[in-house]
Amino acid sequence: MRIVEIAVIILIVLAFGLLITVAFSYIAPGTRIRPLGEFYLYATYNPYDPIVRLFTVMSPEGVTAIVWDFRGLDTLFETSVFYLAIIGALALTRGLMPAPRSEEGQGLSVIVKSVTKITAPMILAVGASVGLHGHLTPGGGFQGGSVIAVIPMLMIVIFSVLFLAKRMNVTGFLILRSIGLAIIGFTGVALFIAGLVLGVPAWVFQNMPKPGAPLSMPVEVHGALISGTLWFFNLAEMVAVASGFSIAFLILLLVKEVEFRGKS
Amino acid sequence: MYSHAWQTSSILSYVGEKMIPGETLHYLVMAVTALISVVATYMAITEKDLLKAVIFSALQSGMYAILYFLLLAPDILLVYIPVAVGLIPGVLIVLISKTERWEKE
Amino acid sequence: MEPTEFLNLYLLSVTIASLLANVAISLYGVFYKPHYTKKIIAVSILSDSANTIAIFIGFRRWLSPSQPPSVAIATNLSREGIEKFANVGVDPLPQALVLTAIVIGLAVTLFLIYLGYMLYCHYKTLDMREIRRLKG
Amino acid sequence: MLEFVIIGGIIAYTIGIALLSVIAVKGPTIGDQVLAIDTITYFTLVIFSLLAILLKQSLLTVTLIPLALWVYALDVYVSKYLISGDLGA
Amino acid sequence: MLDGATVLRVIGSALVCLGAFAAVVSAIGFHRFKNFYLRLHASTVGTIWGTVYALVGTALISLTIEEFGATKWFIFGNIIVTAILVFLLGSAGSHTLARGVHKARVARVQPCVADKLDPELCG
Amino acid sequence: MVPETLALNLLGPLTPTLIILVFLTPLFAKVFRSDRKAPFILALLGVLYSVVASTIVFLYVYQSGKPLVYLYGGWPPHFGIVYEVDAFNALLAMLTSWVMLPIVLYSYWYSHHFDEASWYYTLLLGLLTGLLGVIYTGDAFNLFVMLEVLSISAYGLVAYHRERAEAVEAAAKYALIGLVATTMYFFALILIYAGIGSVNMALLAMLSRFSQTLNDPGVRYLTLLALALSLWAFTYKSALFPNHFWLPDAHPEAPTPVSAALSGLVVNVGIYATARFLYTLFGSDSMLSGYREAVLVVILMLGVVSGVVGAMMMLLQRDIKRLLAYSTISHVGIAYIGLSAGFLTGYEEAVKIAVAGAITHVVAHSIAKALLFMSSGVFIDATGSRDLDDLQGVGRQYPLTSISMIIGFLSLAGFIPLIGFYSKLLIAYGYFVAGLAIIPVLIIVISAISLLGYMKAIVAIVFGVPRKSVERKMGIGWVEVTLFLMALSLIVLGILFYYLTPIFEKASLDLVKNVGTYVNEALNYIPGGLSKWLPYMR
Repeated sequence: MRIVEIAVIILIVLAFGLLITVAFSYIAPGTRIRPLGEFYLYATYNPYDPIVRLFTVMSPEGVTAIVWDFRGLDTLFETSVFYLAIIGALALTRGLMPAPRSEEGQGLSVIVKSVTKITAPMILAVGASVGLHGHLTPGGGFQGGSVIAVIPMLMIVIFSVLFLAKRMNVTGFLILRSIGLAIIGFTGVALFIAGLVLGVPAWVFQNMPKPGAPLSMPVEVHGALISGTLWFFNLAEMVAVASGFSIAFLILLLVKEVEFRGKS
Repeated sequence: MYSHAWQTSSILSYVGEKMIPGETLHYLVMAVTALISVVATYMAITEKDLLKAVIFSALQSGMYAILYFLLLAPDILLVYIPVAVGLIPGVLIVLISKTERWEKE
Repeated sequence: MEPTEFLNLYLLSVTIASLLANVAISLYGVFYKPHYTKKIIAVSILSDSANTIAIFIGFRRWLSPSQPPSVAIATNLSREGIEKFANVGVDPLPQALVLTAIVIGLAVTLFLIYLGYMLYCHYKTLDMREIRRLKG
Repeated sequence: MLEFVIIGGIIAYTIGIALLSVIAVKGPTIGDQVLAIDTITYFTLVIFSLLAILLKQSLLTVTLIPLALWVYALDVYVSKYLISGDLGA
Repeated sequence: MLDGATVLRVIGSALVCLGAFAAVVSAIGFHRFKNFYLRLHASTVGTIWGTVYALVGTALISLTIEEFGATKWFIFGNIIVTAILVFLLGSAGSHTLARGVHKARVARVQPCVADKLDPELCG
Repeated sequence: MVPETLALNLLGPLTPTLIILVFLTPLFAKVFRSDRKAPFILALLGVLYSVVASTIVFLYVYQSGKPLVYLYGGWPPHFGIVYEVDAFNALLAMLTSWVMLPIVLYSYWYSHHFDEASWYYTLLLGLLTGLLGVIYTGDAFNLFVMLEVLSISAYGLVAYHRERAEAVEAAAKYALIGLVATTMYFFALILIYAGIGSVNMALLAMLSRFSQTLNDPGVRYLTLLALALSLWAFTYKSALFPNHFWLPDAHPEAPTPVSAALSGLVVNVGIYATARFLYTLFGSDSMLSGYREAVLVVILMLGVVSGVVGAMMMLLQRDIKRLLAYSTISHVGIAYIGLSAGFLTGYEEAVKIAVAGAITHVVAHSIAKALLFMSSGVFIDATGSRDLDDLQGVGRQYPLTSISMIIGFLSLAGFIPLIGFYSKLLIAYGYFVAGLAIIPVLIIVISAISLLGYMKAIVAIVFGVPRKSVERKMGIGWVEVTLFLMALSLIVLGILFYYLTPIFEKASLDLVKNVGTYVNEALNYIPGGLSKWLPYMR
């Protein structure tokens, strides 16, 4: 009986919770967070404190600041893991992705199609807003890109693969993604190269000026806060992620059934 | 422009004294959500119909999304929703449609 | 311990106990369920649960009955606003780490799914017991 | 009064979610389950907006739109699978 | 006495209360109705009455809360856009789901009075 | 004397440049419509840069005697990511780059087996990036990310021959459990952050020794759990005994140069990370001191079992690449035996010698195993089969490769002028100093058993009677020369070992003893001294 099993599991969880409450009440979060986290909160946007102002990102968004500046290296390699997974998938399915069939697919009913057509521009606007305000509001490149990626995925499912393939194929998406990621990489080393050229010390992934490394990316453009590299990272990542999601979905849809010659 | 007729001091002053406090409510929704996610996980693991299992895992993802919201992590939620409700179930459904739908005993 | 305080702690404990239960169930699924697709579902639930526990670690309790914790985003950019913000915000570091972990988990899961398709092309089944038998 | 509305609303919608999750788990057909998950998600949207007011966090409402979008995508996947068995056709 | 904020709050609260009522009713309806096509009705009650109205209500309430400061227009915009999206996508989603279920003959119409589209599913 | 600025400016952009090359490789392949040449040139550029950079970094670290710290984004340790390179790191990274160079060269010859070879080079460069990142990084979470970069490339490369069912199945098994393992490592990091409040290695090393708040038993158990979980992940990556099941399937099924990279380099990563965790982060004077010794004893026993099982299984194999894969398991076991000497508290000299032996063993095994896989690839290409019966006598057509292969086998077996002998000698000597004579005996037993396996392969390939006449393929001369140079390096390292001992000793000392320098060098970069930032640390 499934119901009984579920009930037993729930009871176990509740009892275990009681146990934890009594025995290990210090595991539960308290009203203070860890000191490192407090530093990040204090330093993410702080032109005031005399010491911390030397170590600020000038972005009110704590998480995006950590993701792209404090721990920018992590994020560069995180997106490259996604990229390498897609490269691995393309390597697995090499030669197995013919151009889509020539006849137009059925798709879903006309009601869904027209609703999707109406909402697509809204989705694009929302995605761009989520992505490009990543340094001010929740969101960022990945989030915005994944919202935008709804459009190609809905196009595939609601219309057909051919509908999308007329506009963009896997190679096109791959090139878009490579370019986006390369922009991220070059933005990361931009100040370092500038430092080499100008003969000024600079770090890889530097954004704001640091003690001993005075170069800086622009904090504001015409009075609008862009937080240096963060805005460029978000823009490039948005393009890269939107195309990455589309490739990930397309590969498995397009790959044709293959018959390998027996077991070797 | 706005009068303060409805606002005695803060939104929550009334709540804190006379009803279930906001804090407890916050944690209560958290606990209920986490419990539902346990049920969904259990069903997803034991279900024989893989399409249903994918849908259970989508339910579990939705519950985790609520948890992320309650834990005040909107960035994570924005990443998690496309990944766990959008992309992975989609690709899994494609995989199921290309391979097999039923898990044998 | 006051009853309200006990109730709060108990509810938080139930949350974390549920997450641990999810970890346990999904580990069972990874190792003991024979079907490959099921294993993928289980492993994605496993990594999600680990991520949620991570966020839970960085959570902050309500400071007072009228002072909820704040998201890790400053809205008031004045000097006082920033100083207050550091005392009410939740920990952003676990969130950033989890963001990384989610994308990594997505990448590996996707790759597993493609591998599953190639497996099916070879063996015409995804049941790992069958595959072991066919491989001999 | 407002507090009563907010907290009562959250509790009511939580009850709704709990009831619907029974259907989402048990529901005789896949259609029922997906429908229940849909409705759960839409209720979640309301809970989110109410909680944003309760927690005084306006920025949390960014999360509403992607949630609505991707659940729609889930609907579409399942129905496309049911109709044609091939998501790309 | 009756100024803008109060009016907004009263209207918003009324909408949220209506939504909460509809939500519970729709959740109960899911249990009471016998087959998928009837539950579709319950789901639609939950979507339009339970969600869109309540979202509009919370948007109105959020305009009157002073702690949000300048960001109240942000939250208002977000919620209204969400309400519009739910209004469009929720209906379209349940439509396509119903179509899919009917075409794939997953759910039977039971108890049945008539099914003009596909008589075999009846009974 | 290498200037510090040069070393820093080469170290910092190393992994970002490599990953930019990874991003550009498919782009170049598409733009220039060249599937082999353009990607190969990019990969070669990447590996040459890494060779130069890692060598110069090593020279700097060895000469100056203190770790090199690179701050990414200029963030001081603990607030951002740092690369911290001591002699141990630097040696392993230099080894990785230098072994990767012949592998990339060899890939150019090997890539006539591939269609669309650009994906292959992309993944290979990704593998190199991951390897270097894991080894150089001074941040435990960055290690997780780089481990995933490494792993995903490895999964993709193992499944590269997707028309072989075994390859796909091995990759699926490897990737599935690998994802569980890395998730467990992530969980461990979260527990460490919850308990100690940092993910920076230097800071963790300091806090685990000096923090007063950590005397809470709850925190100690939490950290112990974290240590256990992370060690499981690392031993999975390096295929120690109970976690070795994936290796004999995955390594042989990969393309031959990738087998060389996996067996020669990827397993080192697990050994490296285990050493970092058990010596630098949670050393004998840390809060886990009692438990750590127990963990090390367990690892010692697992290493012995691993060595014996690998050697025994080697005897049963008819497949040359599978034989080499089992030999990897055996040698990983021996390296772990040397590494786990840390439980001998009170015998500092013994620990130092045994760990130096383990590091030497890693070096010796990497070069020899890469050489063996690649030379076996030459023979497999000639006959089209991996079975030892079909490979009978094929070595006569390729005398230079045969000689290199014999040298490689002799080094692995531990013959006297080769470096493989000295590594085992050092490990055995370390245990002798501490009075544990059973371990040297076990090492000799493992070597004796595995020698039988090696002899079987040598006899079959070089001295066997050819079943059918095998033609020598054209255009393989430079591949043979490359392999011979690798074999020569084994001999040279062995003969000059007396002069090289200080290097391995320094690496061992940096790992075992000079933790204070490691921590202090990182703390020096915190502006204004530690005390000013103390409110932001626990």
